[in-house]
Amino acid sequence: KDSVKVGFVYVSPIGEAGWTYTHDVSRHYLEEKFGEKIETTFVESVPEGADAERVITQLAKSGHDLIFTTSFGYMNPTIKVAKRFPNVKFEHATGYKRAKNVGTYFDRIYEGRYLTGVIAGHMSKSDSIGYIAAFPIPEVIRGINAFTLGLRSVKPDAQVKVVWVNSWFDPGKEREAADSLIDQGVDIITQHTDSPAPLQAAEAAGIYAIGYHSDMSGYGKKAHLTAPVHHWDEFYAQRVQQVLDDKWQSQDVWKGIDAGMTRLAPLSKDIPANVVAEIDALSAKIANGEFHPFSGPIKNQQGELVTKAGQTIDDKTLLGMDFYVEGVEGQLK
Amino acid sequence: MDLEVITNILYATIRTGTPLLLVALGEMVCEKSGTLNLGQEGMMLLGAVAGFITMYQCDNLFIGFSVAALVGVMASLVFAFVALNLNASQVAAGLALTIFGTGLSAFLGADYEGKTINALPTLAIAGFEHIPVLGKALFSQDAIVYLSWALVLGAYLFFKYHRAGLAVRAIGENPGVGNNLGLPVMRTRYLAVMFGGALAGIAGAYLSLAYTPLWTQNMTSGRGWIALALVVFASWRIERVMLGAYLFGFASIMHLVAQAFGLAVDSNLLAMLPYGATLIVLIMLSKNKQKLKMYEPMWLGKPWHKGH
Amino acid sequence: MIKLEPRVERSNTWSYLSPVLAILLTLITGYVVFALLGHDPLNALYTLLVAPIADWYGVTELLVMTTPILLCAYGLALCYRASVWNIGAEGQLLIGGVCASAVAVNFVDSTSAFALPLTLLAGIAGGMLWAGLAAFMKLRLNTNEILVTIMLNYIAVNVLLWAVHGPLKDPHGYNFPESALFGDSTLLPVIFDGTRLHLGLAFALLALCATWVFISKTFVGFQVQVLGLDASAAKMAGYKRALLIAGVLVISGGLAGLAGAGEVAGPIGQLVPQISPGYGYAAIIVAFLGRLHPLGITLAGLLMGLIYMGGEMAQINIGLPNAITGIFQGLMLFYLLSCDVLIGYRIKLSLPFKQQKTQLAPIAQES
Amino acid sequence: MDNKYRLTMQGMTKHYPGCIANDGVTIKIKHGEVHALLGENGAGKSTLMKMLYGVVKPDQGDMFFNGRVMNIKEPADARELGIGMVFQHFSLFETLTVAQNIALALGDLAGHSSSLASRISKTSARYGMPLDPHRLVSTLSTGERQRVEIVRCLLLDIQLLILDEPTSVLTPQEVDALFKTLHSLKKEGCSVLFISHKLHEVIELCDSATILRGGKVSGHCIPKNETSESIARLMVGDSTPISNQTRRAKGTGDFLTVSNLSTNVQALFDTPLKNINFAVQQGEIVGIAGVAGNGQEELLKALSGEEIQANNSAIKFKNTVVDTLCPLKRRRLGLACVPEDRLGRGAVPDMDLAQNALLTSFDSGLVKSGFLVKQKISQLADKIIKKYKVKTPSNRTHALSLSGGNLQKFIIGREVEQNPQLLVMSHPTWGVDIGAQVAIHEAILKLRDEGCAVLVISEDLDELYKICDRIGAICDGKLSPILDTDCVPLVQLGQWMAGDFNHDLKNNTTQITPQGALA
Ligand SMILES: Nc1ncnc2c1ncn2[C@@H]1O[C@H](COP(=O)(O)OP(=O)(O)OP(=O)(O)O)[C@@H](O)[C@H]1O
Ligand SMILES: Nc1ncnc2c1ncn2[C@@H]1O[C@H](COP(=O)(O)OP(=O)(O)OP(=O)(O)O)[C@@H](O)[C@H]1O
Ligand SMILES: [Mg+2]
Ligand SMILES: [Mg+2]
Repeated sequence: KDSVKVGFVYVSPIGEAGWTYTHDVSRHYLEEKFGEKIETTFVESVPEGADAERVITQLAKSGHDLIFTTSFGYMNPTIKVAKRFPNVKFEHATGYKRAKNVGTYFDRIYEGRYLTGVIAGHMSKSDSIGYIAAFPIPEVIRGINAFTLGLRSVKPDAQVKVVWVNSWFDPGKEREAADSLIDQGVDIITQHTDSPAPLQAAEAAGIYAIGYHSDMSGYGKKAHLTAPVHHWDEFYAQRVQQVLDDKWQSQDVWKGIDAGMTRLAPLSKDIPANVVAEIDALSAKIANGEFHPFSGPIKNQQGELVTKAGQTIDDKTLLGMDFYVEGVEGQLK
Repeated sequence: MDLEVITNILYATIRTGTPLLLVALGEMVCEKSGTLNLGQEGMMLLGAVAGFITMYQCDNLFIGFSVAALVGVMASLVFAFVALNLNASQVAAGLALTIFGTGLSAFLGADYEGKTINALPTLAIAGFEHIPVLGKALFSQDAIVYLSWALVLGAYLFFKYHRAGLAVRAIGENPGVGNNLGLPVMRTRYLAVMFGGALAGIAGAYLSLAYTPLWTQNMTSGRGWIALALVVFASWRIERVMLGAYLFGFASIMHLVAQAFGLAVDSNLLAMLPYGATLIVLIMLSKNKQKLKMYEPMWLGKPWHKGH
Repeated sequence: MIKLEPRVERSNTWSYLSPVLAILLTLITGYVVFALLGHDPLNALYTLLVAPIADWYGVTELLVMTTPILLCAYGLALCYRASVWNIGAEGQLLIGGVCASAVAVNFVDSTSAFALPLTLLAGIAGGMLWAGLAAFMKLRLNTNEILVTIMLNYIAVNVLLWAVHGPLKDPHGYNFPESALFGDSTLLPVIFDGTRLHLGLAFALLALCATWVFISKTFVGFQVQVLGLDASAAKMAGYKRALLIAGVLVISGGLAGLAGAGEVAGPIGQLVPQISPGYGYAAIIVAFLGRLHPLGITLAGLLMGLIYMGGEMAQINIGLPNAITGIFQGLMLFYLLSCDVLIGYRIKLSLPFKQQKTQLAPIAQES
Repeated sequence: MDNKYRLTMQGMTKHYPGCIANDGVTIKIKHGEVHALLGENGAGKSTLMKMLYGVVKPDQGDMFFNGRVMNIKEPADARELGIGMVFQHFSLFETLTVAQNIALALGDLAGHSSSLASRISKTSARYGMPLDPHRLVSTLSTGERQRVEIVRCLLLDIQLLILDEPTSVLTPQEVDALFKTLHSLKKEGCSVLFISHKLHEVIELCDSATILRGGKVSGHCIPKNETSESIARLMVGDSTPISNQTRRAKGTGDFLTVSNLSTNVQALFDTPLKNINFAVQQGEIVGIAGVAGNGQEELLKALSGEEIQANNSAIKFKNTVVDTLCPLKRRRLGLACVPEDRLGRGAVPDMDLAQNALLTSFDSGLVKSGFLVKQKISQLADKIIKKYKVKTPSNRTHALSLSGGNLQKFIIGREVEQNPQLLVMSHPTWGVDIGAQVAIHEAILKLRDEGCAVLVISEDLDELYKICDRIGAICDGKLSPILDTDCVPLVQLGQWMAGDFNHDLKNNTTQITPQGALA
């Protein structure tokens, strides 16, 4: 093939931070890298209901060879459209359903979460961390747990307070959630939502915060410690190249620090050098497989041992994770 | 719960309630003149984006808020022309304004998504902000909060004592009679609509310049509608608008605060709290049918045209 | 000076011409705006308004998309004609979707012929219940229905989220907030192969005819309109206000609930957190744009849907931002409302010097 | 210009879409004269006055005040010149107090609000129309409201007072008081423009009269030299009947019996009914006089079923207890109602006449198994229009655009055509011109002669004396005895209307008991 047309379906506007932004950064990367050989299209703010299938179909119909559908809610629509367009390749982010022409991909952002937990453990004085979370789905719970394990590896008694805002992106609510956590005495705020509002709240309150998705330091120069960041560039480039070479095959990609898909944003200068060194070392160990964030012993919230020492939680459990580990406050029904 | 927590909740309640208070106050004045403008959400968004762009470009909060108010006024003029001069259905014209404002603000703000600016600082009133419990909530807010109080007081006095305030109420009750007596019906209604526009603009800018200093499309997330509901809730009484705005503000942070306290209730159920609470209070307030009608502008939403 | 002069009778001609004029004005404005933005205006307008329905698939998609909006809008029109300001179609639709799903997930592997009717009935019942709640609060507790329905919308969203994160979550779905995919026995049959056009369209057509006949041909429909125009006359004449109000609310709730059921059992095929991107709100606009007349609503709904799809097309084909959709819909609404003035009024251009003449006369006399 | 006229209007022309309201009208008013402006409904009287007051802009015409050109753009200009106007329909805001209303209407001329209240009290007392400036208008009776309107004008340095049908809502006593006020104003040199459909008042009060017909001046007269009859002829022309033979009748057997009817206060300013007893027989017209706001509204609503009283059995239609029945069921038992507000209750303003015919006539074969029979509806509307001489282009005209008298004829026609067994009417000819009055009265009499029981609630005593067979009065929710009209002198009725029921005339002592109490 001489050239490809690549389509992206975004769940929100692009903006300058957040989930969709990370995908669009990589889209620009593709345009730069492949130049003449590629043409990209995106559709933003596509609702995850009946509209999604139409938009994906429109992309497939208008000659796109490869379509990235970048939100969980696009899973079934993607599968449905893929059936009707066997010659078009689809890549669905965060889902679990595949087909001959549908691959899935995601990054092991929980590895980054673990590292930020470690940082928080070193930086927190009150041993109480606020966590603003969108929806109680496995991905988010996994993140909370990874963070808590990292945190407790440094401060075994530290607690994580979780507030659910029931929205991926609602600056107002996220701000309110952050403020109410700060009122509760947390001294570090982290988030699994899209907007920089929690960071702004932390900056205003003079405490630290850990961003998410992309480098959010622009929104809170003093507060921003770091952020677990997705990097899709290389993965996207690889898949595009495979389409060009006619070698694309459906795959389930779930890679993390090892493949460079998950990284931390540049660390704040406030983080002491020894902590930086520790993080670097830990990061390397995760990358070469020496260490798994979810390695035992792990106790759940009730104090029951769920994973014995020497074992790790397997991917299947991770994918459907529905319990809190010890150290998380609040209840998951 | 120690005192500081209460202080902080009060403080946050007022901050959360302020944009609602501003829009609802503007809409109420507008409705007092008999004009129902459902375009609040659109005007807020236009105000938010205009304020943000201005602030981003000139880094001056005063200009930012002024431009937001101005843009709110301009948007409201479009509504006023269609609804008052062309006698179109006010409901439809207001809805059109909301759709248009939502679209236009997203369009204008596309290049500013996710950019950030210096937020509106708080202005502590020296000496008072340390009063226990209330100090921080009442005397350590930002300028717009103080402005909103001034406006509430001003509007209260205006409607109670000023002849022009009487005229607005009178025209909202019966523009035909007002016209017979030579009251400036059109001018009054225009001014009331414009006042509503200005406040919606400022409220929008409060979100993008103070509350969460950033611009994203649809960032008002339904506050314009809540404000409309608040006016009904307040049964067109100024002091109740204030009460309603803060009550709603309180309820909407309470479900987050409750979580932060570790209350073990499903977060989706907790999230219904502000709406359920509003309903319950409304039911209690609605017991007395007559009292409810006392302040309602009788001509609300009905078209009126001077037969030349 | 431009002056409006009321007509003796409303002009029938203009009630047909006004939408045409409005669309024309929208096109002209669109042309200018696109030209100013540096796009080829004709191509942009084509992409926005023609391309989405340039092929059969597009036409069916337009119908798929407008079906729920129309179902809601017909019901809302009934309410608005009775001056019952129901803003709650969105919530009624969501609850309809939830209730339908609650039934459908029990029939995933069934082949029962009752599965689909039961699912739809559950949806209708859910919508009716949600609207009935508003009716109860309006009639018994004396609360304002605008406020109540807005609040119920927000509550419904949370009920949906709760259901999809909780009881209706697919047990085999890795804890993701989605119900199981519905079985074939509960899915609305597709009318044309290769498209998503489903039986819901037939319901919409049925609702179109039913509401049309109801409003213009039946005595109860007449009563509803009298109630809306003049409640005291309705009382004097002996019409039953409470029954009529509850009736229109519950009917509109049922239609919205059916729309919700149609979405989950139709194009989506399962319960997801986002079953409606705001159909219930769009329906309010469509109802007013269609002048509360079922036929007008149908046209208005198709037009709004077209622009909505056009916005997607414009993003895909010429990289226009999706905000264009809102701008165009708003513009068109404004133009339509403005042009509608010609139905009731005549535009009179009065020349300034003519007025001066009449003022001069007495002064001449005085001297 | 001649300086002997306070006001000269010359060649006043005003077009409305579809009609010429004023067509070259010329009118001259002297200093200190009371000038009547007469004419049928829709003749253009109010329009002319509104042009004078600056509410309506004339298409053409010149106006001179005290010999000088008037340049009036808005009512404030007129007030500045000393012109005051009392509009045909109340121009008051219900949710404001008397003082607030006056302050709004007078604008800058009202002066400071603190002094205004005392000025109101003083002026109103001086002219014998006492008013409390701090009361809410919604709590005032109709007569009191009219006082506010008049006092509002008197506060000005008034030179010309325009009164557009000021007496249609006043009691005889109030009319007397008003006339006294006008006389004293006249003495002060103030001119008065007086519009009324009550010709005997015009004869009593006015020095001269201008008569309008179809927007044109059709004549002048000195009322003192004329009779009601002759003036009426000038107004309506030769073809319209202006009087009808009223004949008394005796009823046969009670159709409506009301015994011990009491009501609770439903709305804020209602007058509860207290122990009302009376009966209306088939084939008679019973009239109930009274000053507005004394329970008439409540009585009508209790009878029509609009306000349903909790379980007692006070109201019977021929032996059927109807207290708990809804309006519809009562209608089906033979009740027809004509409320006083013709727009808004009697008819839907924004619906056409055909639809308004259907409004209450649905049982006359216009609905078949739930569906409308459009053709029959249209036929019925045409029939009413034709039979009751409703002036309108077609049955597609909206009720809103009909003149008051015409709409009233239509509504009464609609109810009468349903052959009711009981017709309850409130103020059937309020503000209606003489021609229409005659037509309406004729219809009522005819219905009675066909055996219908008719109850007329009215403030217009002339009307009651003219058509009623028996008469009574209501005051503060209590009902006087109901006696044969010819046995109740006006003085007695006046006392009843003032609430004095015990004081009766010697020759009638035997008939004190209300008839209904016997049933
Ligand atoms: N008719 C009216 N319509 C609208 N607003 C009004 C009206 N009258 C008063 N207000 C507003 O109501 C508030 C207070 O008015 P008012 O003094 O009548 O109430 P209050 O006496 O304090 O209340 P209440 O009598 O219910 O105890 C002010 O906000 C005033 O502007
Ligand atoms: N605003 C208006 N628009 C259109 N037509 C009007 C308007 N006002 C009055 N008219 C018409 O002008 C004519 C004169 O009306 P006007 O009110 O002056 O009559 P009138 O002599 O005062 O009658 P009435 O005795 O019933 O008060 C009528 O035909 C009326 O329908
Ligand atoms: Mg008070
Ligand atoms: Mg008149």
